[in-house]
Amino acid sequence: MENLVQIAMQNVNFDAILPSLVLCSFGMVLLLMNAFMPRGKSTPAAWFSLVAIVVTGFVSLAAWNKPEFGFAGGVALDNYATFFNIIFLVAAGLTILMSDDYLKREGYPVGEFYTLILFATAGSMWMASGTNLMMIFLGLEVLSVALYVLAGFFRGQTKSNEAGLKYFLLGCFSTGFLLYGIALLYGVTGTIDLARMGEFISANPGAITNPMAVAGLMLLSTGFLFKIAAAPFHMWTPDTYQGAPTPITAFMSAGPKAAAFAGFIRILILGLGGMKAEWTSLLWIIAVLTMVVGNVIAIYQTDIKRTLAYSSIAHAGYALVGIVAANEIGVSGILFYMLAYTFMNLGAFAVLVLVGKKGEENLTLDGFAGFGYKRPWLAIAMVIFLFSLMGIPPTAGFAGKFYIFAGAVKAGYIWLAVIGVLNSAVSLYYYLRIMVAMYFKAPTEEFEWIKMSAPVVASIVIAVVGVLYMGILPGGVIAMAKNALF
Amino acid sequence: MEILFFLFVAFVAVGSGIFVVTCKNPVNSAIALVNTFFCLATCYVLLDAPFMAAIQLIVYAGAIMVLIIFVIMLLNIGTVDVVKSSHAVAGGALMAVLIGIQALYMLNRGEVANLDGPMTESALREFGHTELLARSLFTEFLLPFEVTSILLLVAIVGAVVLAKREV
Amino acid sequence: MYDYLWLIPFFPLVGSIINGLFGKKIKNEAVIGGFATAMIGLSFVVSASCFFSLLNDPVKVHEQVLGSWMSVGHLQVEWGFLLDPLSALMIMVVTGVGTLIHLYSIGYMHGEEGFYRFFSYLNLFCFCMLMLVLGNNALVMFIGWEGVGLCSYLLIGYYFHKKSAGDAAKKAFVVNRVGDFGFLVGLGILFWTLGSHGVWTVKFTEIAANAHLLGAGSTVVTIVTLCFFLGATGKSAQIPLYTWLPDAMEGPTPVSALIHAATMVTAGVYMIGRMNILFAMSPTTMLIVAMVGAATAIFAASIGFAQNDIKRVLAYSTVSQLGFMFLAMGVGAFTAGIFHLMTHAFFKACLFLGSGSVIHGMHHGLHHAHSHDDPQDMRNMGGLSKKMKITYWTFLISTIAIAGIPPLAGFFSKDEILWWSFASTRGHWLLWLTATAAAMMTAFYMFRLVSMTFWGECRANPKAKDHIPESPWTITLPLIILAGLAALGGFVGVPALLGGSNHLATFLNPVFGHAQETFNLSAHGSHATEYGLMFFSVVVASIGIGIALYMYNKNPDLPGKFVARFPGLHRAVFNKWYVDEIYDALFVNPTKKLGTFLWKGFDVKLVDGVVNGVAATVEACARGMRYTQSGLIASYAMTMVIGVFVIIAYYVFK
Amino acid sequence: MQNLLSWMTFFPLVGLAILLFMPGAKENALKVWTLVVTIITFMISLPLAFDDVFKTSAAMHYTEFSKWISIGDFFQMNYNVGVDGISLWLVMLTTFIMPIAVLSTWQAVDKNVKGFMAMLLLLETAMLGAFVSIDLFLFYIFWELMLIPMYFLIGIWGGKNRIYAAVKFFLYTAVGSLLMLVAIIYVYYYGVKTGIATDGFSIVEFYKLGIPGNLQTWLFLAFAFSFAIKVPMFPLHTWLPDAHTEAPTAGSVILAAVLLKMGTYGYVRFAIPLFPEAMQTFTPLLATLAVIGIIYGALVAMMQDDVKKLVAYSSVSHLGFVMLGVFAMNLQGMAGGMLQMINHGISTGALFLIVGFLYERRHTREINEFGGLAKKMPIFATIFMIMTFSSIGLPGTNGFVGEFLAILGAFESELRWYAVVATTGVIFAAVYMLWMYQRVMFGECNNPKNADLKDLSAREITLMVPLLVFVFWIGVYPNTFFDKMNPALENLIKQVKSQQVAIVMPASTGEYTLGNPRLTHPGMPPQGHQ
Amino acid sequence: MISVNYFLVLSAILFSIGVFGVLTRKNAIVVFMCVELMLNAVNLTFIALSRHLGNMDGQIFVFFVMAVAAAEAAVGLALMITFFRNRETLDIDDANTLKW
Repeated sequence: MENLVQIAMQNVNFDAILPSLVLCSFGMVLLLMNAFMPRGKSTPAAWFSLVAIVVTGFVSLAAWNKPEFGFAGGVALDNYATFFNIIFLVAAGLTILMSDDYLKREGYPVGEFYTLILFATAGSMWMASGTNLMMIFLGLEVLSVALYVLAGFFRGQTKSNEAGLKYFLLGCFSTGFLLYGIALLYGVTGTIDLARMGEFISANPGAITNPMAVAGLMLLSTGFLFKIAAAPFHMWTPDTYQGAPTPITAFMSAGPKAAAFAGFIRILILGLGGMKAEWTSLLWIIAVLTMVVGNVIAIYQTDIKRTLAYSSIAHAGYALVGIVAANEIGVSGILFYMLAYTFMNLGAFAVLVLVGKKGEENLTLDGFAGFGYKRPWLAIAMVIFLFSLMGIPPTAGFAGKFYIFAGAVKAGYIWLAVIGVLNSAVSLYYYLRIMVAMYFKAPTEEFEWIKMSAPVVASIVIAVVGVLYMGILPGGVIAMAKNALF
Repeated sequence: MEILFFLFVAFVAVGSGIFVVTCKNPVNSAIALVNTFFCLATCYVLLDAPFMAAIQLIVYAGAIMVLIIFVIMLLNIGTVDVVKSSHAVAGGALMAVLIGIQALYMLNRGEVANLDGPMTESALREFGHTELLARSLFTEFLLPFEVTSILLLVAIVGAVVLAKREV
Repeated sequence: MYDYLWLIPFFPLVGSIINGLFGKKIKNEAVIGGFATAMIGLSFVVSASCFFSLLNDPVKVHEQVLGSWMSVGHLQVEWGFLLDPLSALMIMVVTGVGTLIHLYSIGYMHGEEGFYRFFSYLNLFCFCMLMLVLGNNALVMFIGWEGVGLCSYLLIGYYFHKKSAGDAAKKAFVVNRVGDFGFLVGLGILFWTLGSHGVWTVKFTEIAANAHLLGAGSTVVTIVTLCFFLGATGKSAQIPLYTWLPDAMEGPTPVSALIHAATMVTAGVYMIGRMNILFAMSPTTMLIVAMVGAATAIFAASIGFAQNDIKRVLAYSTVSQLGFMFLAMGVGAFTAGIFHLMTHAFFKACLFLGSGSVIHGMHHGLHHAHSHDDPQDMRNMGGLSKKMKITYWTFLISTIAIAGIPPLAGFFSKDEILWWSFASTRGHWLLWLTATAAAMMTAFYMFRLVSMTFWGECRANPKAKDHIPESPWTITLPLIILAGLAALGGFVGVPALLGGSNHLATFLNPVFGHAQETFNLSAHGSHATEYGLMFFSVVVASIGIGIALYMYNKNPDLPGKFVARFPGLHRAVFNKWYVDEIYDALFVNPTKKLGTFLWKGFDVKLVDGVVNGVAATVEACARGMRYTQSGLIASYAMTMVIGVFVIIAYYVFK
Repeated sequence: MQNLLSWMTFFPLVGLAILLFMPGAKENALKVWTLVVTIITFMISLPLAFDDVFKTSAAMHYTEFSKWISIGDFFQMNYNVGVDGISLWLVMLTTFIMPIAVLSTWQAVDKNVKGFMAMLLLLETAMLGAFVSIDLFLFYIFWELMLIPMYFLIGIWGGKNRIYAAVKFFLYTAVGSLLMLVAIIYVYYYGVKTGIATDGFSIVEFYKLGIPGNLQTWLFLAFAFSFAIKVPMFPLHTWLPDAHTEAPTAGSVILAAVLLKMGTYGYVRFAIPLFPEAMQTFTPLLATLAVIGIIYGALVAMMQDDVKKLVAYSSVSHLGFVMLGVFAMNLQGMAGGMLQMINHGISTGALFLIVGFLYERRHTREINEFGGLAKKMPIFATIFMIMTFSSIGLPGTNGFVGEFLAILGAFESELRWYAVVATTGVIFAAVYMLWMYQRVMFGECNNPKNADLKDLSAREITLMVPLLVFVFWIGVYPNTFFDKMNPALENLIKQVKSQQVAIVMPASTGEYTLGNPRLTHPGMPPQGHQ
Repeated sequence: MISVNYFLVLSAILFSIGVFGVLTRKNAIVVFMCVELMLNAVNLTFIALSRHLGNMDGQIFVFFVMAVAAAEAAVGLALMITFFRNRETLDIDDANTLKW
């Protein structure tokens, strides 16, 4: 028996999971705390989780350039994982900042909300640092389960219920495909460890043409494409994003998406690098389809949350371009882009939090009419986020898109880049429409504007700073992203 | 002999699977599903995985299905007619068949790796399936095991948050 | 002396600027008018001194360069002036006639609103005209060339509140621009063809010196000269671009005299004279020039028959006389052309000013009678010889001069043209015949004009009749001087045949001699022929006068009968052969239609249609695709399954 | 001054930062401050105009270089700015026109003045940045940045149909520039791959790339498309009338004076020298479009009822001359094109100001609403007249020099047939401008609404005077500009020609017809005349 | 021993039956049960492959899949309960307020 424990402990390396460990610990303490806090008081929980995020942030950053591996090669806290961890933490942190007021306003001041965000973030971290399919799968599930709950968190609101239910059913459904894919890959390669899988494929070139392997790859991709909301597996996104509580929509569009990319990229490059030809050609088409679907449908939306949902689909498409490029610049471009997107999208949603009122009827384009004059500073921030989403310099969105398309061009996918930029041109239209409403139209009716609250404003400021910093001086971050490649 | 037994089990599994998806009454579906789980558990046994068979029965048939039936009963939706329009069914059937054909084709043409892992006949005989599983679980897959606890915690918290009535 | 060349255009420029900027403040007409006149007068003084220096100077070509204008690679353009006999003659004419007309204007424009504006424009015009004639390169000339067009525009549009004035001004400028188009194209082609021989220049002296590089008679020379000729037709109102000139009579009369008779319209002739070597190199162009000139001469004269507006008759007469000048240039009689230019400046200016004086008087009378009759309509005149004696006599002298009766100026210049058109190496008897016919017609319509205006009974409003005064001295003095010049000006160019030594030809020889010698441009014929032709032309002119006297003096009802006999012909002539209408139908309206089509049809419908169409298509796609998002979980799942199926089908079955 | 270009470029941004914290209600203070900032920017830029180094040297001057984003072999983008004879005058034009534009807003803008001024300042930085960037990536950033303020200027302070115009403007230009972005990236990687360009996106290094012909074709197309939209060249011009018509006066002025120049400047600076071979291939096409633009713009302008739209279409025509001159690829044409850019900036800018004056007084721009204004507003009439003739290209004014040289350049090059057609543009220019002038200013003043129009105020005259000065300055002594432009242009032409495929010249026969290619040996013996 | 292929075929069939159910059933719980059927089919694949490869990884995976399924069931059923509370129905076709 001691033998077994010894063997078990040999594999243990807490440093390799330290960030998620810290986060989970905080999460559990918070859970206990919630039990003893009076109901209806969620502010302490928010601050506590914010502390958790900050502490974890330091812990994560401390791991930069000090890669740790452990658990029989199951996890790797390399720079890649750390970079994504930062993204998750930023996403979670900004979400928490913008949530508290919102929850109170909507009547759900529940501390568990933050617990779930912390656990979801931890799940994301496992996805980013997992180096076998099992870790990645479990991370994905922790994340997903938390998100199912969070999407349906406003249990009294029909929209929220519906969002949660749709996300849940379709998520489970896609999990089925994902698992089937994993099973097939397991069958073909005899392992679920990505490194060994990669070795097997390079040692047995026959695997590349093996229908089972190809089918496994495709099914696995399906599962991840569902999570990153790529067409044609994107259908849940608009509905869920629209129905979910606004901060959660923000969170979902940034953190989990980044997590899915983290896992997906690691699987594709580390485990299935030998099948690059297959997955690049698949993702080429998917990327185009995603960009087109996202951008085109977004044109016809009037609900801003839904518009941003479609925009997030489109952005997933841009990021996929980076995977197709599958070179240093493309992939580090994705890393950069994910961080940039986190800032700009969360910023935009934070503004939405301050625009919407209870029940969120205010999130239509008409509701934005005259916003620029009522809330000039907020509107400027929104404009910055929108320009960043459009990819207009000097914002982070431009820099990110630039790196990704640069990767595509470098890899020779000129047409993909061209389609990408044309899509961004289409996207301009609906972003501009929001600005049209904000500035070029007089308010149609008087809305009761929500009072600014410090944490939300803080989140907006952080996002603005992030967007501008990464837009004007992207060098530091892109250098990090480059170092983060495994 | 074994193969005949397998075929019988498979037949029952498929049959009750079809029953799951065609029964109008969710309760009947649920019971058919439990039946399928039993058949699968039998298959696990045939595959020298008795421990998995046990958990299959305990976790799936025991816990999950009970939960499901409980919810069905709780919500009292047993008699709701839930049949879709015929062309939706036809479409679903078509796609399912197509997916099935694809899967079969892929399995037919595909090659499964031929490796010799630690789970040999002798190892099974020496340590038994459970110990082999445990060795793997608590050495190589220790972390996933722990992560599962967080997963379940999340599920519990989530379920509680969602299902309780007041804030 | 030549160092002060720049002062010649400078004075009027100063006058223009000062009057333009401060005239409104000054208000005092005497100061404004006096200043402007003084400026051009100073200019005349400088011109005269330059001219006389040149007369006695063995070196006939002087250049003064003020500085560089454009310096771009091998295009070097200078602000440079060229004084040679040709330009010396021209500046004399321009400043001389200009001064007189300035003086005249003080009286004529008395009391007009925007008096200062008028003088500013007039000075500006003189400046431009002097730039035109003095420029030592094609671009400085072009400044003047377009500048006079601008001033013409401004002055025609002087009464801008009248729509007809605005239209006429615009028409003048635009038609001139058509000519300028030719000028520019010609210049462009000349520049690069000469440049391709290594001579990149726009300077006249260098062009003249290197013209041989292009090859005499070569296509390119023909094209270049034709382009320049197009420019000339625009500026000098030749067929097909003459239509603006009659309309230009909307301007005040002094303007008509200065710009649309004496100076600006002769710019084309001057330009051909300037580039005589190029034109001489292309017989084809020369022939075309001569033909266009002859045709214009007779065509415009014919229109002159039936006009009732005193200024319009003179305008068509100008067109016709310009035709003579072009005919001269076309047959190689450069000197004769310039000679006629000069004499024409005298008598036509006098005629216009005289008509101005008449109009001034009529206006005065009609104003007194509170009548709204047109003071320019000859049908309201008649018998004015008794009321306006000076005007009458000066007018008559000029009329005889234009009719070509010896020994007045017009006889010598016109006769030389006729002689050359008959006897020149580039001439043809048909040209001569046409020109002679035109001369006869000139005599006819001019005497018709005199007859209708000054002789017979006064047909004006009875109340106005007795209140038509003679004009003040500022008006009559210029008339007298110009009439004197019209009478005597011809003696500078008395042909050898008549015992003269043709001073003008000698004087201009440095400019034209080279081309005429090189390309053998000369008129040869026996003395008998020359005498015969001379006699014939005088006879013909006399016949014209006779017919006019017969029809309008002796039998005043004859014209009416004639009109009744040939109503169609009369209507056609009266309506100027419908040329304006034809142009409208051929060019103006189609262009407008095209513009409208391009805007409404092409721009808005097609281009914007495509642009908006793309947007609409995307939006339609968006609308369509939006409905795939049905909100139904089953259909979402279905989409996913189809996606999976297609992907696997493609990758596994491929 | 050290870092003059940076100071100049970013000073408006500094002003903007301060502006943002000024109270929004004190409109005059905001306007004065913006005016001060733009004037100081102009002052900062003045030493450039007086620096004689441009007369002798074609190289970049006042260069500043610092690494911006530099990640080893991975990616390198630099802050790399400089000025040479090509960009010098465009920079000056920008700094010069900005105070005028600001001054023009004094009474025109009453809504959200702070925002308006902020946008103007941001726009100035973007424009200056684009002109001084000699790093392609940096250029692109400023290029795109320009869209933002312009979009708001049109959209917020524009006319009735402003939203359509603003969105159209934005989309049109962005589509083009996005394609260019792909091409920029490609060029960069080409440089990296061949090892020729080692210094990021430095265009000086890109000039040496020698990209193979077929590649050049595509890259050139991407660049050319983007710039053609901005110019705007026929048939990509339809955003312009809309944008101009709807934009507020200051916006129109800047749009016409500077923004459109970005397109032509882009050709001169980037598209042509980077892809000389492709340029050669496409010269006929682009020259054709330029010529069509000249005629087309003029014809359409002729029929407009709206003064502003008329001027907008006239821009299409004018910029056609610029393009023709540029594609002539010789010094005359290039210099003419470059000068025409400045001319257009001054004349058309002034015309937009003039239209603005009218609009401020009458709140309409319909030509039919006016008539006979010359009597009411003599000073206005005079200035309008001068600007009209400058736009027509009357010799002695700026318009002539540019147009003439552009045409002359075309005559010298292979484009001489185009030049002939283009020259007809001078006729049409007279037609539409004079017709418009006549309808607005001449005739009886019948419309009672025009009865008490006031003549220009001192402020309005003040802002026109500098423009008038330059109208005549350039018309009379353009050498001030050519002197500093020519070395750089000569160098550019030499460099482009050296990279183009040599044209095989047919043997000379002595007979020169229009069809013959230009013969360049100056030492040919003169042919004796027959 | 029975060839692994039999099990794989069986699991493929069950999987497609599950897919069919998801596509055609309207009751959320039944849909979820069909998903469970799919997961179980995959589980069978895992175990069969695990046996074939002589490698425990597959079985461990199934172990975790079961845990996941349990977690999903808990959360999913809670979601359905809340949905039912608000809508008085579990028909997924009624969950269509969010669309387009």
